[in-house]
Amino acid sequence: MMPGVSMDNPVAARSRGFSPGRIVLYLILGLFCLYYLLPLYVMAVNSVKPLSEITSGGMMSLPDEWTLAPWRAAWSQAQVGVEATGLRPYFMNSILMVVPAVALSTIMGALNGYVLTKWAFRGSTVLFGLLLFGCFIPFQMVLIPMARMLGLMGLAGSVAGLVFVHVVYGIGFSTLYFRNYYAAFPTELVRAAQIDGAGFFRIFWRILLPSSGPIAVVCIIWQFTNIWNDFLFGASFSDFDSQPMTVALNNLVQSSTGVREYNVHFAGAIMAALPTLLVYIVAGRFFVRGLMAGSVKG
Amino acid sequence: MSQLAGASGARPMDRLRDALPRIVLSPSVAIVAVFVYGFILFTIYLSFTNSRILPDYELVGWRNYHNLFRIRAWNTAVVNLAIFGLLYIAICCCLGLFLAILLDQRIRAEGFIRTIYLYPMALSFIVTGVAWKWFLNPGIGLQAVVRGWGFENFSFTWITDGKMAIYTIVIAAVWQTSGFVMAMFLAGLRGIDNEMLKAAQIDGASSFVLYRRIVIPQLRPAFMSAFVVLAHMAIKSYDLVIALTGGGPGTATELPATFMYSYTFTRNQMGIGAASAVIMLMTIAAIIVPYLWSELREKK
Amino acid sequence: MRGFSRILGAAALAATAGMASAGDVEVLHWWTSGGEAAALNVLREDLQKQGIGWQDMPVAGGGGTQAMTVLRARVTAGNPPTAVQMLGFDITDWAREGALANLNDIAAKNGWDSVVPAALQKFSKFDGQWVAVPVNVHSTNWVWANKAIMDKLGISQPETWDEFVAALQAAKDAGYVALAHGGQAWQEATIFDAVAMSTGGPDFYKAAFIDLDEDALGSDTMKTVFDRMATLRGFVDDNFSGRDWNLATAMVINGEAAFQLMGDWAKGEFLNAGKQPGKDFLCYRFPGTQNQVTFNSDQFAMFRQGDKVSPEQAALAEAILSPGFQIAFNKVKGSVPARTDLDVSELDACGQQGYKEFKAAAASGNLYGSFAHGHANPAAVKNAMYDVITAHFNGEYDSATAVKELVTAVQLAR
Amino acid sequence: MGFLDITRATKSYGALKVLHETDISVEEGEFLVLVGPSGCGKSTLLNMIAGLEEVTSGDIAIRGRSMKGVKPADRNIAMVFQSYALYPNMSVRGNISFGMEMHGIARPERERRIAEVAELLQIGQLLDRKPGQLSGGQRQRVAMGRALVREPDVFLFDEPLSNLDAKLRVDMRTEIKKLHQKLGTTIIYVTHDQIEALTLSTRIAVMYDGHVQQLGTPREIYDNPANMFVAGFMGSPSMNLFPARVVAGRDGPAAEIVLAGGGSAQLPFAQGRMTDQVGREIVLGIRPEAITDRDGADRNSRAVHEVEALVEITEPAGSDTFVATQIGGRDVTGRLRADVQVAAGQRFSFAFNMEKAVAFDPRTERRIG
Repeated sequence: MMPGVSMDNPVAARSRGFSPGRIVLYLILGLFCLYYLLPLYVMAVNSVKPLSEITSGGMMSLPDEWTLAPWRAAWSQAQVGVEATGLRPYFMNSILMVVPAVALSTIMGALNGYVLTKWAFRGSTVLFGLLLFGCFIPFQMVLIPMARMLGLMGLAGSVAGLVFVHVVYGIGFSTLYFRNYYAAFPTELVRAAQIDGAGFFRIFWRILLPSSGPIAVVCIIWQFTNIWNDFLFGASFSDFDSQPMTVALNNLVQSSTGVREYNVHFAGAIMAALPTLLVYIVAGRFFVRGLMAGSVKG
Repeated sequence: MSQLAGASGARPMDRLRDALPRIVLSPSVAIVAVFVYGFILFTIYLSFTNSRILPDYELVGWRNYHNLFRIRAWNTAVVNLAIFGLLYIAICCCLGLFLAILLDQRIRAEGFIRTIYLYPMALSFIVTGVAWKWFLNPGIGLQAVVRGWGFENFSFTWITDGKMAIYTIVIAAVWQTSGFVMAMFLAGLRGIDNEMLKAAQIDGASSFVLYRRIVIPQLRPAFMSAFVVLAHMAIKSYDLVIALTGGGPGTATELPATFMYSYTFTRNQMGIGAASAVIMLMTIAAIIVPYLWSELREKK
Repeated sequence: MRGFSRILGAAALAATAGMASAGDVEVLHWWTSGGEAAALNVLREDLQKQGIGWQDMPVAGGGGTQAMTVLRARVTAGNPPTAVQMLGFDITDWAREGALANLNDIAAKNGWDSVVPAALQKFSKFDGQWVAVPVNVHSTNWVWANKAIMDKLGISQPETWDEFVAALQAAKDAGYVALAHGGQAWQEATIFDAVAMSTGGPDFYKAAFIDLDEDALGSDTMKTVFDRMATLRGFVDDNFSGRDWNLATAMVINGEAAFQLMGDWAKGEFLNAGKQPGKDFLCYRFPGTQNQVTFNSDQFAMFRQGDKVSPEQAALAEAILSPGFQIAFNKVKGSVPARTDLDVSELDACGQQGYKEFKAAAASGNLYGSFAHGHANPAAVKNAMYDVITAHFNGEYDSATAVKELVTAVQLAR
Repeated sequence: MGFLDITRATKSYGALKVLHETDISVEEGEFLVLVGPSGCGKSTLLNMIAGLEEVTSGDIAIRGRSMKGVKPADRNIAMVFQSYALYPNMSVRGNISFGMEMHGIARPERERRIAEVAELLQIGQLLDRKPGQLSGGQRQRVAMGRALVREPDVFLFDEPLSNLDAKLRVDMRTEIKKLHQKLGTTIIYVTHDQIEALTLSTRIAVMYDGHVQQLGTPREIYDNPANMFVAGFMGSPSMNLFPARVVAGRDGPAAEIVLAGGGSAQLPFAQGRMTDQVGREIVLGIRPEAITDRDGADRNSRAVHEVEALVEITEPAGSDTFVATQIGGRDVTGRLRADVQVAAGQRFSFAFNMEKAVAFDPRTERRIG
């Protein structure tokens, strides 16, 4: 039993090398890469063209004249409000919102998952079901009552309010992830720690949390993506000084009766997506591992 | 696991300690009680009022529901959700599974390919909607390019065709999430006992039979997770439709989410919007609740 | 209204968390593209000279629907902006909720009643109170034509529907896209607007779209309007679905298409492409509506910030209707000023023509709010009509069905 | 040529050699156990026989037919896995029938064989359950049923009992042995448990570090280990190994040992042994059962010698008492009758049965006598 070597998928192991089947396999995988990359190609290629090339047709072709001006414009010169600030100032707003919201919802999800698996009590499963169902509520529906509640709580138009909203609607999924992950975590370890005299929080902090890396990655990727890309809440519950990136991007892209600078739009669009892309590329390796450890197990 | 046994309630500290798990869970429960279930009740109430631009609390009975079902766009939206939801979930699952199986064949550069498949999930449709719209547009997109290669008869005009436009929504939506589903299935495949695959090999199962009869049935938890994620996405699909077709041509690609938004916010008929939200929630509940019930009960 | 006052009460308790601080105005608008935003910047600088800060709250999308959603949330939260860009019936709706401030003192001081046309006042005032300040007037019944194509095919300005159809046919026969059009509901409605005005005349237009008279809505005239829409559909290329209006304009600019039916904001696209009015492109009223102007007017509705209008809000309102800003803004925006007493020699040819026609129409009672842009009937009715018009244009209904559906849709939406 | 021939088979993963050249010939009906610690290459060898892993060089033949390029399914083998590898989505019946289905065996024949196997293994009442509803022992039976029903040339067992609790493990061990006796099929069985190896096998291959250390019957392996590894690995408690020096004693060669608490003693070798090794440093190996009290010593042995040594610890184990002392700095365990009165700290006279002693070269660790 050679560890790491005997783990081969025997079915796959049989077909290593470059048989015709293998070539077809790579071809198919390559074709799907094209499918997934295509929109990115359209965006990237048009973000380095002058506008005239785009409006005169040829939106799919490579630029005749390469230019980085659209990128510069999207970053710091483009008009997204009365002042030509580009997207730059909004980046910080988004980060100020995303980081606490992701952190809070992840921690709450972890604690909930811990309680629901290791300290389950009568009715806790029902409570979990109720939490989970909350994931399915359409956001358009909660807009007005949420605005009212934020007003009542004095959080209207503040970053804290936005963070709160995202935490509220992030709890369901983060709890789901952690619950499934902790369900597979050996309960004996928790019992042993109890006997050693560790309390509720100490067990969580010292025993479960240190081994929660993979599922935390899944949860963070999920929450980060959703919150960073959210437009509806970001637009509705922010103030003039806390509008997130997506609102600025939307303002850049959607102008009603003005000239549309598609190249700048695409540059801005890619720019706005960079943080999430980065998260996917950096944490992507742990992603499948995390899913494997948590969410796909019954 | 139950709490540590012991003389409960002997001292206040002990009682506090016993209650700790509930105390930790309670903020979430309270939040969800108010911000999900409270809002649902509020919406149900609104659906019986004549609310227009802002909530109004005067009851008008069933009028909004009555009107709702007379609005043609609502029927279109419901039918579209059925078509879209079914196709979207089915295609995502099939494609995700297919790609996961391919990627599970000890592929060189697996990590790289996986990232490519996964990245669309990172982009919002505010971002990619325009790109998709162009790509699908017959005049400048795929059709134009293929015709440019010399295939003059090639035709791809779904987005302009009221009957086919909903399928372009499916294409773009599948593009966005199938990579994520692939990752879930890949994780599921990696979790299957290796000895089982050997056993099947000795039993003489071909790769096809192996996957069909042994591997795929074991991916049930992965299917279920994918279903929850996909169902939730299908129901909430809004940005996608707005960015791609704006609900058109005509009302051909209207979905309940866009309908609800449009009646609540654009048309100032909040009462009808609320009624549509209630119907939609009931539909979701009818599908999700039995699923949650069976999943959660089974684990006991 | 009861509901709203309760919300205000709640908001007062909420200690006005993010309200615009004293000395500042917060403005919610959807003018985010270069020209528009630059135009609005003139206003910002005006106020800054008076020591009033401008807190910018742009939310673009859907011709302002996105901003209206945000507004709904802001007001419900008890955190309304100082001023909000608004169109037509939205102002009336918000005024009815009791959310808007009373600007009568400022209006009296500046004599707005005499310089703003009555057709605009209909939206700026509610129950005899000024609640909003108009920024500009766009007119929507314009035809844009590529002059080179006109010259080549020998088409002169069509004066009637039949001439227009003949001109379209000529362009089509010559291999051009006769009518550049983007398949979005509001664009179709914009055309429908003009066709209805041309077909039925002002009285029919008023009866059908403003008074929502069921006889007019279900009339044979309406069927003719739908028939004419079907005719126009025949001159549109196949790829029109979902196309943005400016891409359609680009088709005219590039010489791919002969005509576009669009509001005066299309001019900005031509100018931006370096084209000159009269030389490279032509603009004229839709055939049969030479004497009418259907308009939409961007206004800034002033939201109540307490019991009385604050000095900053007052200053903002005054600045918006000041002659200097009206000229400066509309020069950039392509629309015409909202007051009739200005010297517009600074505007370009199309602008001057538009202003002259606007004044004439205002004087002769031929100035009508455009239904397609929310200036004839409330949002619910407007959108219900959109549904029918766009469904018919996309071939889901024949004209007779469309007329019937239109009547039903209006019934349902009222 | 035997029934199953492994000739000069090796396995490498790139530069890593996990199985060195191996030759084993198995006769029909034999029960060969491959035993060794984790990572010794035993499972690799089994997988090679099954065809789950390719043979890097050399060959494996069954019934004289080379298995090169023959798919696992076509080798007419069956395998029982450590994790049982039951298909969780199929019923017990489905699990047992699956392999036959894949081999195109008709339904009535399948039914007949399932019934037969169910009868044999007494799992008839479980046929319609899912594996998830079975206990460990039941799963084990099903896994065996799945293999049996194929009526293969060779059964391959990969640590089939290691997931069972101790009691069940002993029961199943007995059953497997009975089954083998009843069916007489050739079995290759991998385990790391030397007791399983000794009890079940007709022959054992002890493996370590990618090499077969010794191949022989259980008795040969037990009594005459080929090297120190085999000696230490097989048997429980394991063989005592301690340093000694061969000296010329009164009656021929003897092993001189250093006792705990100082002093030395001589243990004469049995007649005729180690005669040419005088003066050599060796490692002496004696199993605990050959170190006893005087009355417990083997009466047939003609080479029992007593040495008094300090008792360090006693471990009564019911039927016997294990007593530890030190020789040459190593712990040495003797197995005494239960009723011998002895306590830690006492001196006690141990009887060494030198007929059972073996000697190893301390450097090569090979057997020298």
